[in-house]
Amino acid sequence: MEFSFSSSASKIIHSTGFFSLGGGDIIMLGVACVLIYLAIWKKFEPLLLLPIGFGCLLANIPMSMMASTDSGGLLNFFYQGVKHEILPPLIFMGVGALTDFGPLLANPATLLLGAAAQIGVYMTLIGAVYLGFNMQEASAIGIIGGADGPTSIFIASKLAPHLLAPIAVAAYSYMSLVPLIQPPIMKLLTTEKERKIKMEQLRPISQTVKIIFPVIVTIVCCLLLPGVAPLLGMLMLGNLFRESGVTARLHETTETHLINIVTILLALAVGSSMTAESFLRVETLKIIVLGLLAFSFATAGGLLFGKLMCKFSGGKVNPLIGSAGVSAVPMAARVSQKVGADTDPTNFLLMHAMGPNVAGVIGSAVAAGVFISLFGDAGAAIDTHAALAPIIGNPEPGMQALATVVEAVKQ
Amino acid sequence: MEFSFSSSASKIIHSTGFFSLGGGDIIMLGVACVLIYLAIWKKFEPLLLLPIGFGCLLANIPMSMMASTDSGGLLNFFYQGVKHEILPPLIFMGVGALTDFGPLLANPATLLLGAAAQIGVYMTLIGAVYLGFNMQEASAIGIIGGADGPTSIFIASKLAPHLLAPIAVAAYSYMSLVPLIQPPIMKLLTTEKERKIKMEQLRPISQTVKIIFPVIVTIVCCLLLPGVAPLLGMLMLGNLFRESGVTARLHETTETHLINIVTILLALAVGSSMTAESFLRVETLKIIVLGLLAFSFATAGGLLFGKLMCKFSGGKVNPLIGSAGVSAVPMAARVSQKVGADTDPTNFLLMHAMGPNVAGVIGSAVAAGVFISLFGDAGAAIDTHAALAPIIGNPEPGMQALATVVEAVKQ
Amino acid sequence: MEFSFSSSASKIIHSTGFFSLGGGDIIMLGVACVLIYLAIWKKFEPLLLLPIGFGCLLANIPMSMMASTDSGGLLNFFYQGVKHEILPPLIFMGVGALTDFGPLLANPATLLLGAAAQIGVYMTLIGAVYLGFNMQEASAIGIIGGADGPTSIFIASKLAPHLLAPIAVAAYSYMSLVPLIQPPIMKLLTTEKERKIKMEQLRPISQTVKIIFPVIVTIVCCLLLPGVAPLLGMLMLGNLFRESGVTARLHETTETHLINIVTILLALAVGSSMTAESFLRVETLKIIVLGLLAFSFATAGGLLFGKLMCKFSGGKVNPLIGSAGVSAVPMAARVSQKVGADTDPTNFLLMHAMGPNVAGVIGSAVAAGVFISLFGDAGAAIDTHAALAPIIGNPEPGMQALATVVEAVKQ
Amino acid sequence: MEASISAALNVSVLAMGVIFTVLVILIFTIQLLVKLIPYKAPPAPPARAASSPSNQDDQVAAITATLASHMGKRPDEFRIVNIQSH
Amino acid sequence: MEASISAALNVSVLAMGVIFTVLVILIFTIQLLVKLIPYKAPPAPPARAASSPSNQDDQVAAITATLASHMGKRPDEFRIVNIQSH
Amino acid sequence: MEASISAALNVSVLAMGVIFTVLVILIFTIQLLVKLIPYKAPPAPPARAASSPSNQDDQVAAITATLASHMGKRPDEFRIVNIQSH
Ligand code: NA
Ligand code: NA
Ligand code: NA
Repeated sequence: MEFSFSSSASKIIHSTGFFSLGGGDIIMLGVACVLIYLAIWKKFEPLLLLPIGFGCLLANIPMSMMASTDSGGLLNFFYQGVKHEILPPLIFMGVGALTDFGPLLANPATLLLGAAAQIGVYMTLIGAVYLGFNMQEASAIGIIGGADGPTSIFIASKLAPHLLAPIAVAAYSYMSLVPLIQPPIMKLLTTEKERKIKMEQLRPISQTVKIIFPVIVTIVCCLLLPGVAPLLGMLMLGNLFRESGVTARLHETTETHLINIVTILLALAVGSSMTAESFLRVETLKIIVLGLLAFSFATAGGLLFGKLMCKFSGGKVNPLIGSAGVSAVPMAARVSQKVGADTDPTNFLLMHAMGPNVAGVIGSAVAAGVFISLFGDAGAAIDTHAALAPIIGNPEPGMQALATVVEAVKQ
Repeated sequence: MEFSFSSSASKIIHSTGFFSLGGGDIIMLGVACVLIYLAIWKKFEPLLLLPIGFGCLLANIPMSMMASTDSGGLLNFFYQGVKHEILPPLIFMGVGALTDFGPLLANPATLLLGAAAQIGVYMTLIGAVYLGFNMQEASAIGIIGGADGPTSIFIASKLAPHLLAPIAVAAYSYMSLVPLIQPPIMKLLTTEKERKIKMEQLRPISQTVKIIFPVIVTIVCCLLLPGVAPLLGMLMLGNLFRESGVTARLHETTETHLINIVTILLALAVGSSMTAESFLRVETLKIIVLGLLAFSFATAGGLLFGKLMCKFSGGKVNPLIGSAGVSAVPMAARVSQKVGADTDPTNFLLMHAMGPNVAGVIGSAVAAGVFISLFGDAGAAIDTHAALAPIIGNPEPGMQALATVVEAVKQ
Repeated sequence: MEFSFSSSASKIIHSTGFFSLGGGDIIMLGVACVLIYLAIWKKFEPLLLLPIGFGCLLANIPMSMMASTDSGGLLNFFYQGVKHEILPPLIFMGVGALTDFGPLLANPATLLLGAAAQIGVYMTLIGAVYLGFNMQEASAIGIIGGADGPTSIFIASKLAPHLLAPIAVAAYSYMSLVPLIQPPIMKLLTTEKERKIKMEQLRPISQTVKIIFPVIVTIVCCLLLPGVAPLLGMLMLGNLFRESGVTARLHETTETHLINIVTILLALAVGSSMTAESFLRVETLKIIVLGLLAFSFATAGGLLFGKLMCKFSGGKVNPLIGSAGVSAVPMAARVSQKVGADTDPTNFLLMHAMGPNVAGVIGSAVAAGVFISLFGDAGAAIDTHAALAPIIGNPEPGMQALATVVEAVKQ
Repeated sequence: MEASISAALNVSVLAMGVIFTVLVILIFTIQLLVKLIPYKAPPAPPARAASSPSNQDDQVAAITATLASHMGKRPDEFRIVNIQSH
Repeated sequence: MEASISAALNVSVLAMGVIFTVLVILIFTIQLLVKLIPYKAPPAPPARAASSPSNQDDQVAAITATLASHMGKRPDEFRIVNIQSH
Repeated sequence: MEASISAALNVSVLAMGVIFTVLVILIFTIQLLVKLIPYKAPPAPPARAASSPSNQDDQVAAITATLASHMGKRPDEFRIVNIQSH
């Protein structure tokens, strides 16, 4: 290496980011700043969108080695946790630790509203196929309608990793926009009389039931749809830490510092996948449009099923709680409360809407499980995953492969 | 891929867990529920047995990819931390941060009670060899008598990884049963007069001694038995964080959120190794019987040595503190206190029993060190471990191996 | 394996550390004890030097498999986080979360003092070259003058990993010695009149500016010097968590338990690299001498530039705040305050010195970026890093390599 | 592989069917559970205070030993009767 | 590869130049920023209390529902008007 | 490899011997340590309050600067004499 003044200066100048800064990079730096702006000043899911935006900022500085695809770069290490589907289940454990399923247990029929809202997933899937996406991609886009961040990231990284960035950003952005997207649809699809319906108070639930519930859900749902075990299992484990009453230490860690650490790693990793190459494509625009569709249809699905339940219950169910079936906890339930109170200030729907709201989380996880059953070719999944495991766990496979090759060559 | 309705439906049905649910899976799901029940309603070491049970539940749902052997599955990733012996030392760092060695320092002779209680390890080892286990397996089973979870998991994963699940479950279960197992043995082996012995108050210990102690223990024990360095070294580092007075931040993290996070990962990993194939064997029954034996002999060993110390000290030592030498901190010390108070309510043995109690932890670690010196063939250990390290740290060995093979083939 | 009494006994004796304890090991155990002593009783950066010393202790117990070079050993796993430059940026995220850039924003000209203090880096670099080190080694040694631990470790592990241990120890030791090293130089280079200068109160800064600042710094500095993105980017992300006001959860975790966990892992890893082979060399002595030189020149550089600013500002700047430009936050700023108050007890320089103090952190990071631009051959860096990533992320390269080889052999 | 709208429709109908099936099974399970284990009002608060006598014993023992150590008396020279947290 | 002192000097001068350049750019950016966005004294504290009406609505709704559940009344039989934290 | 009972016995006796040896060495080390560094009653509490004057200086400086900044005065126009935590 030569260290004359001019050669050193030239080396520094050629290694600046400016030297290889392309138009795409500049646009993506702008996108990163917009995300950071929305997170801080518009309070769009700031816990996620702030580090996602910052990860995007770092990833799009040329030569910084901070894109998810830069082998050996810092954010590439974090990205392994997304790629191998480790981080989303850990986030879900924290979500479970933060969730009270009481309102759902008090009115289990609201699970149907969480199911009905999944129609948004499938309307979007059909729309995505119509726009030219293949079935796996369409499924990953559709899951945006589940209004659930970790589920979207989990499914996208499994079925369509090249679309992870726009899917994650769309999911979190529209979740933040729930208070804007839902009310007009809610007012359009319900009558004033329906919105004024006051619901009966929720009955109290035994602590024992609250403890058994996560175990039952795990057994039932994971037996039926085993692919959802990492997500739903960890959600329910977090909830069991919360409700069991004997694991306060684990509950506290799970709902605070563990979920916070994992959130930082996950969000930076997602942001680092937002490179010009992967994001500035016509597919991203399509996904943004389809995402809005997904949320709207999910809202409508929940509301219409709510009207059905209203009719069948003899007017005891306020259809406004149906829109909370999209997940987006607890934002969507608050919207139900607010739209109800706008019509009649003495109508308190919040706790009633929490039932379908958490049902929406379970519903989306089940929808994810269906996708994994359909597309997550178990064999293929093992192949993909096999990358790390045999190497860490077992030094032999590589040697066996070598031996096989040598045998073949010798003949 | 075809997506006709019937082919899709068939795919979903064939991928349900029910489709490949065997009798063994059902039994293991039952075992998992029993563990969860014991953890929550019987308060059997709930911080460990609850996530172990839940890990077992997930691992035994067919097709869920959550067993420790499912390459690329979520719990397989956590299992690497057990397999590579990373998680037990980290737990031990937290245990050290939580432990006050003051009572031991005030009465160092109680270290002998922690030594005597290790007889349980060796009686069990002999019993296990008698029942047909080989020496490594017998050692791993024997260490259950050390009554110390992380040590048992560390040794089992090193010497007999195929027996990890039953050994870990037996160790934690019997630790919870200490209040049931010990008192009858204690009353059988001591006279009422002995149980009434009141011990002299413990002398206060200089903070400087408390700081130097962990360093001394590390140097002495690890020089004599280097294999125990990961366990004992981290235990003593955690204690140094506690006693040094200058690392309050690290102490707080070590004894709360770090140990909690590691506990969750470790327990899920252990649970995920409880598959029907590895657990539903006659060996498991043998281990459960041997485990009970181990605890009983350890208790008896501590008590009888306590009687010896009583005699030699001219009646100044209450033999009841000997049973606390099994570890199971602080449960065993509480049992000493309670049995003493049952005989004479004015007899306060708790602090006196804390000495042998923490001595038991050191004693078991030393016993583990002896096993590693005897069986942990350093060369073999390096081979096993070499799996991960050269690959992460050095891209060349693989290429060198390739080159070697190619050379060989070419000739 | 034979288990006669004598063969077993011989095995245990041969596996003790005493059996292969060399003179170098004994000296290093002494060094470890000295570090622990300095950390606890002299309060030399105890959060780092205590676990570094303990890691050194464990690494130098023969046969304990705890050196950073022992593949598969516990501390070797932690060392991967240093080697792959994951841990220092995470520490920097915590530092950012703990840092208030307000005083710097109120008086941005103090950034120049942070720049001037970097002269210590380059005087040391020249000195190191003079003493026979090559350019990369000299740069890694020079960065000690940056008075910033994570930056030193980051650069040393990138440019001269074989010198990591003495560089890290020198950096943290001299940072602790700032209150001893700086005052004589400060009194020598300033007049009493200068030291009595009272500075104008800092103007308040808008919260919006505090939020935008970390984003601007990231964009400007990382575009100019992309190699510094992991360090400076994470520093600024941590600060954004602090100032944004919408990510209180992430801020709290980052500045407490996350930085604590990473500190423990990093310090143990650094300590584990202090083996006799790597540490007991004449280079270590040179580095210790050069490190003292580095701090002295950095202090002088800041002071002299402070005198310049004093002159140009018409006597409004007290040159004593210049010495705070070395980083060593907040120690160096406290020294400025103290030396100022020694001359005039009514002179309050602390907040004024905080500006150059945090400027010193940015300055050192920029200096690190220059080194990476000059020496961190991007291609080579990718090669080095490529070790882990393709294997975890992609099963194919190995197979492709195999295929290539097989092709070559077949011909 | 371009997917056809009809395939998408098939998958959608099937998936909604599975989702409703799974959640209906859950509803029935919950209803059964709630019926089998009805809510009972929690016992009166005083019951709770007395619930952990062994723990209190421990505390008494620990405090006694500590006090004894500091006061230079044997533990049996005085007695702690009760601990009240406030 | 032994390095020469002159190379070390070249690198040092260059690096100090780069550092000063980068930090001077930062200084100008900060000065611009501070000029564009001047500090404003924070609004009076009472403003803060009224700042999150929607959250308070939530709290009123939640507390009302909970109270109703415990008191065995329908939520519209009583009304919470305001919540004061103290 | 089936192990023989006699091998197990050998290992057990040896291991118990090693354990007792190691722990007896520890006992002697501790006894030496405790003898060399006897317990001293902690100094009277007022000593502690005065123990960190430099920290307090920092606090005075920081508070003075902050107050000055908020009150619009120069730091030398007033003086903080002491900080008491309560
Ligand atoms: Na949903
Ligand atoms: Na033990
Ligand atoms: Na610096």
